[in-house]
Amino acid sequence: MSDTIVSLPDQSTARIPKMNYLSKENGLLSWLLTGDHKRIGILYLISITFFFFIGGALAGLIRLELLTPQSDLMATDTYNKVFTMHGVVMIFLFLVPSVPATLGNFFLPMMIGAKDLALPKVNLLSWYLYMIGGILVLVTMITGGVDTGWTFTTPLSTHYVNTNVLSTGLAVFIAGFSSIFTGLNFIVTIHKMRAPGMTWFRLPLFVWAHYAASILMVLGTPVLAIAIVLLALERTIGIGVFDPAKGGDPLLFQHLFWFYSHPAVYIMILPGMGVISEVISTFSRKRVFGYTAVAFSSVAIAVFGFFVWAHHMFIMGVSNYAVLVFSLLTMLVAVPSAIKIFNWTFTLYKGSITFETPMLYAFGFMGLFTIGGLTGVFLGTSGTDIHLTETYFIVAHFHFVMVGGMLMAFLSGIHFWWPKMTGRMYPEKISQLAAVVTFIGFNFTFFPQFILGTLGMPRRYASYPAEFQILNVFSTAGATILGVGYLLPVLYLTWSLKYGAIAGDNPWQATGLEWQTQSPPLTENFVEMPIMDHEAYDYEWLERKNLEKQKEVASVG
Amino acid sequence: MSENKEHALHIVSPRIYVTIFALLLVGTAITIWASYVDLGVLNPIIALGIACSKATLVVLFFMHVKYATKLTKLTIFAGLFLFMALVGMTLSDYISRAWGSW
Amino acid sequence: MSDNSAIADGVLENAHDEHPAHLRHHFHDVEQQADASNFAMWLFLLTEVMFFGGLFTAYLIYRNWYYPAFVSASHQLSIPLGGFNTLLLITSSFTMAMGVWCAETRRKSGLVLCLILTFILGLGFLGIKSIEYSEKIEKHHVPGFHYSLNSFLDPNSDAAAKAAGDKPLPLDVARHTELYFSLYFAMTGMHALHMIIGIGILGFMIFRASAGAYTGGHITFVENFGLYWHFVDIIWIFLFPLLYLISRH
Amino acid sequence: MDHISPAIWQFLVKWMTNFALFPPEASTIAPQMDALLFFMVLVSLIGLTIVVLLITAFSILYSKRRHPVAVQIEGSTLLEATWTIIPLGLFLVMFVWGALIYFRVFTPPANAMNIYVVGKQWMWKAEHPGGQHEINALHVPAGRAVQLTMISQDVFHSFSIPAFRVKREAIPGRYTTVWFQATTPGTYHLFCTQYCGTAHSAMVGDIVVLTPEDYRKWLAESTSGASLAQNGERLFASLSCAACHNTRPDARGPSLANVYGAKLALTSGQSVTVDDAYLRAAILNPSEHITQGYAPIMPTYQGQISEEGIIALIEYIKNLNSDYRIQQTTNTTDMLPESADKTAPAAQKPAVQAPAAQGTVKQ
Repeated sequence: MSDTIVSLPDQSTARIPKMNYLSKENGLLSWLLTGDHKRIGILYLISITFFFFIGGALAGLIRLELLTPQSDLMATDTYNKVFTMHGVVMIFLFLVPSVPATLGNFFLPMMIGAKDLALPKVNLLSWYLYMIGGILVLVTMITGGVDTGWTFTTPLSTHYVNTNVLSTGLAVFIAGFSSIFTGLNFIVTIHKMRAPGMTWFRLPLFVWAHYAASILMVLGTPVLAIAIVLLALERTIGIGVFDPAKGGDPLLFQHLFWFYSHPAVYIMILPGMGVISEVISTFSRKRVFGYTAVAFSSVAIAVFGFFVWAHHMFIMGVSNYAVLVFSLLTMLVAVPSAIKIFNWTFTLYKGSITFETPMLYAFGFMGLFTIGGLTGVFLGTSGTDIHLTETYFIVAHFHFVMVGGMLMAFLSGIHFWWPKMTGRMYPEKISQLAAVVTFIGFNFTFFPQFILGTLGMPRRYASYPAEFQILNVFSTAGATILGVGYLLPVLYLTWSLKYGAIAGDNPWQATGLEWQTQSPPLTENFVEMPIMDHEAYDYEWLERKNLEKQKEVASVG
Repeated sequence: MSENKEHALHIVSPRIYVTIFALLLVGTAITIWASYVDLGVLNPIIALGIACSKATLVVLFFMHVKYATKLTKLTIFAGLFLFMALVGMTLSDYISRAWGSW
Repeated sequence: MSDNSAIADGVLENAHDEHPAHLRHHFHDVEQQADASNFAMWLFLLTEVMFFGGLFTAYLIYRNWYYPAFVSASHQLSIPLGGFNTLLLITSSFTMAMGVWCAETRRKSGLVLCLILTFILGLGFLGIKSIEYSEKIEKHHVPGFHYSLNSFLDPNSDAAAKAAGDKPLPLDVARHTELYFSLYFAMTGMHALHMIIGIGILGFMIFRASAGAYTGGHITFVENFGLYWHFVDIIWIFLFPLLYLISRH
Repeated sequence: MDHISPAIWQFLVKWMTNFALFPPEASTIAPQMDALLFFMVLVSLIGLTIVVLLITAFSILYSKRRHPVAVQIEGSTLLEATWTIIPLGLFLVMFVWGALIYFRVFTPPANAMNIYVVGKQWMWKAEHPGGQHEINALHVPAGRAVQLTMISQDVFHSFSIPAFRVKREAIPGRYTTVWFQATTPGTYHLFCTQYCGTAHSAMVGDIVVLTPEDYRKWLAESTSGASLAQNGERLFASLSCAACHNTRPDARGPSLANVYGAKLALTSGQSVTVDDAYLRAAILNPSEHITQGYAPIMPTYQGQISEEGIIALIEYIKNLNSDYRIQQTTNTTDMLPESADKTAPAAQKPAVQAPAAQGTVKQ
């Protein structure tokens, strides 16, 4: 019995299908004017990777500066700009669109058996909006950056800094509309475009997760938009709504900002959870344990996620009663995440597990997300929040969730669906190595920050007391390893585009509809409209289907 | 498709449109009139009450929601719910701040 | 915010022709296509609701905090103008609804007439709004560096305040009128922006409708635009009492 | 921490502190906070261990090599209910426990001594009732509850003392409070933890906890000559507050003696308890805070007094136990020539902001 499920076609005879979405049309224009969700997914993948490495380079600068207690590599205001740009780039240009706009765009229609998203032009528009936002951020960076922190706290951002707040705000505003349109498109598609037989409870959990995240995108983002509009008016004209001198309340900005930005972390993590559900099921050859619970926990996270935003403001002067309510609600939103973790774990139970790269990343996700989630409870608990908030503890917490969780899930998904997107396999051994390196590097980088935070080291400090240096050195050293871990996939995935083994339709023997068609898929996704006649993750159905196919081949032969 | 197809063009007759239009005009007249009468705390409540009913009329008839699918109704309901949550939960902080520290 | 028109564009695509051959390739049938774009429009309106939600929240907070200032400041608005504008907008909503009916029943000239009426009424609304705005600008009631408290510190110097029988406000109260006007301009400004976008699309639609584009059975675009226009009307239905009708007795 | 064995506590806190893995515990709230923190760490470790063990065990037991064919299991309501309810229960315990601690940190005891803190870009200014000023430092006695009343002059700042496990934002335009009771003399970090602009990371200082005797010595050495209340009195006179807030029968403003802590009926019909926040609001936005029976004639002082000035005034009003001081102020004001009223504030201000005695101020 081999310890892998990879089943590739005979490499001597296998060919990449001549007709596919990549080869259908050629030329730059055919990409820039495409309505094909798969091509737009690829456009997103390229642009997101670009911005990820910009954000990553900025992170590298931050870690370098923090190698020593003094602010010596750069002046403090440069450091402030660097961490602000790191936050803006990573959150609005990488984490929010990462899985939904690339993998979601590419696979959501295929998974539900549709030919495309419901509104292909809007989909393309949202990529252009994303690019305009991204370019604006780059322009901001070149013309002097911005140093408000990605949270744009008033009155600092409105009255006390003289950097490019407006252009950054505009960039975030525009990128926000990109994500609204992506979310809107997904919701319409999931409601209206499902193939015959694809009932709600036959949807892959990836689709459920995207549905939940889309709700958050559609309903949360406009509030951020209006907060930014008011901020811009305050900064340009001085309308006073956030200005205490004129009777405004600066905390109102944070209410509006976090009304989006807390749900935004669920926008970032939910699609990642969707990826993990697919990967864990496929590599343990088993239906996800408690499908309904996992599906509903996604929706529960989306719903509860809207009602906890003030836990970012526990010590900022919100009323103590509000603190109680928001703290309690925060505890409730933690439960669905716990449910998911246990359900994934028990999916392994009595499975038939193999350890390909996507699975390794998924394991990494589960470990790191568990830590990230549990430390979130530390911060949602009003008492301990007093000590831990605004320190490196919070930095470590959200990097565990966002980088340890989301980025691991993203990489897991990229590896999982790479053969489908490109028709070629990546080299297995080196990719497994990259997964392990990433995991190790990540823990080295961010685990010391929990201790730093508990010790009280404040976030966003260019210089810090000397006694914190040892842990900071650890963290910086880890970041170097992490950087290698992220560079490796870029190299071998690019390599595989030309030299990778031909993957065939279904190298992982996965059950999703997207695997039941050729790789790379046709522009229309399916030769004929698929009819869903089985539950999601039905491996027995897949086996029967394969047997039939073999028989067919045999009888023809 | 699981959503039913009752959306398929329910044509609302112009007579209903005219009725609604008239009701909206009457509503506007009443709000303006009511704002000149001193009713104490009732003033804003009446003003908002009339605005809400006018909005409901527009949504139900001009926007055809009365004849729309459950999905459309649910969507609107979800939007309103979250709108109330945004306003209500934010205001709850501001109101309870005035109660003092505990 | 050209986003509305963008959505409309996507939808417009679907409205080209009734012939199934012109059905967008990724839909099964015309029905699914119409359903999907209608649902998308509703979702878009939800985002608009949340967008204005932030403004309404701010308004409610400051109105509670600074009620006396809000009362005096609101007396600077003219109820006849505001009321007339309400009338215009409601009428335009009615003509728009009739326009949709004309499209449903394939009455081309009726549709064109309704759209033109809606267009004119919308322009009329903006015209009156600009009269109101220019008055505010003259009185230095635009928040910011040139904001003037004169009308509130000395109501006798101001016709509107005098007519409303306002008492002079102490400086600390009067200062908060600026917040009222901030919200007034933010809310009506956002609303007017939506009107402008709507009127732009209307102009385009009149042009297309007279070519018979929407009376061939494919009315999704007209329908969706109708939803948008009614939504803008609803926002005004709330703005009018909240901004104009505070304590007039 | 009575319910944990002292030996374990010793290990947890002392040893980890020595190895710079844990901040020192130097306030009464710190052990309480740490108990919850350790409880949460423990729960997290157990949870993490369970997940990791299960994943490892399943990976070994059910690897394809050992277990070639998967057994399809739909789910288990019982199991799922278990891992819904147990985490929920634990989280609720943490919520209640945390809320209790939050309650304690932000409810100062009645006998706490009050120190005012003003945050500005990029320094902390502390104003002691005795008139001692400090910048980026705070001297407090051990064994005595200290309340900080904080405000920011510009942006949000956050006053964080990790060793005390307390932190509170200083907000522009309104007072926030936090309290602590230091237990161990020593010098501890003071950080600004809310990002506040360019020199955010330089907005740090020292919290010096002194024994009561040392503290008394320090107070005596660092006095600036006038107490905070005396500064307030001077300001009270120079702003001509006593023109109305005097004790004459025909006074145009209410008497301020013993007003602090009293319940006031306002013309708006509200009834309020007079505290720092109310006094600040009444000075800056007087028209909305008119005591019943008085005409709304008080002008606003917004833009005319610095935050420190308001603090001095509040401290002065706080200490007005009888009308005697006001009468004296009235007398002083009466003696001033009429024109001096207008020039007085400018002349008096420097006195309010006079630097503290040398040696105590770190510039």
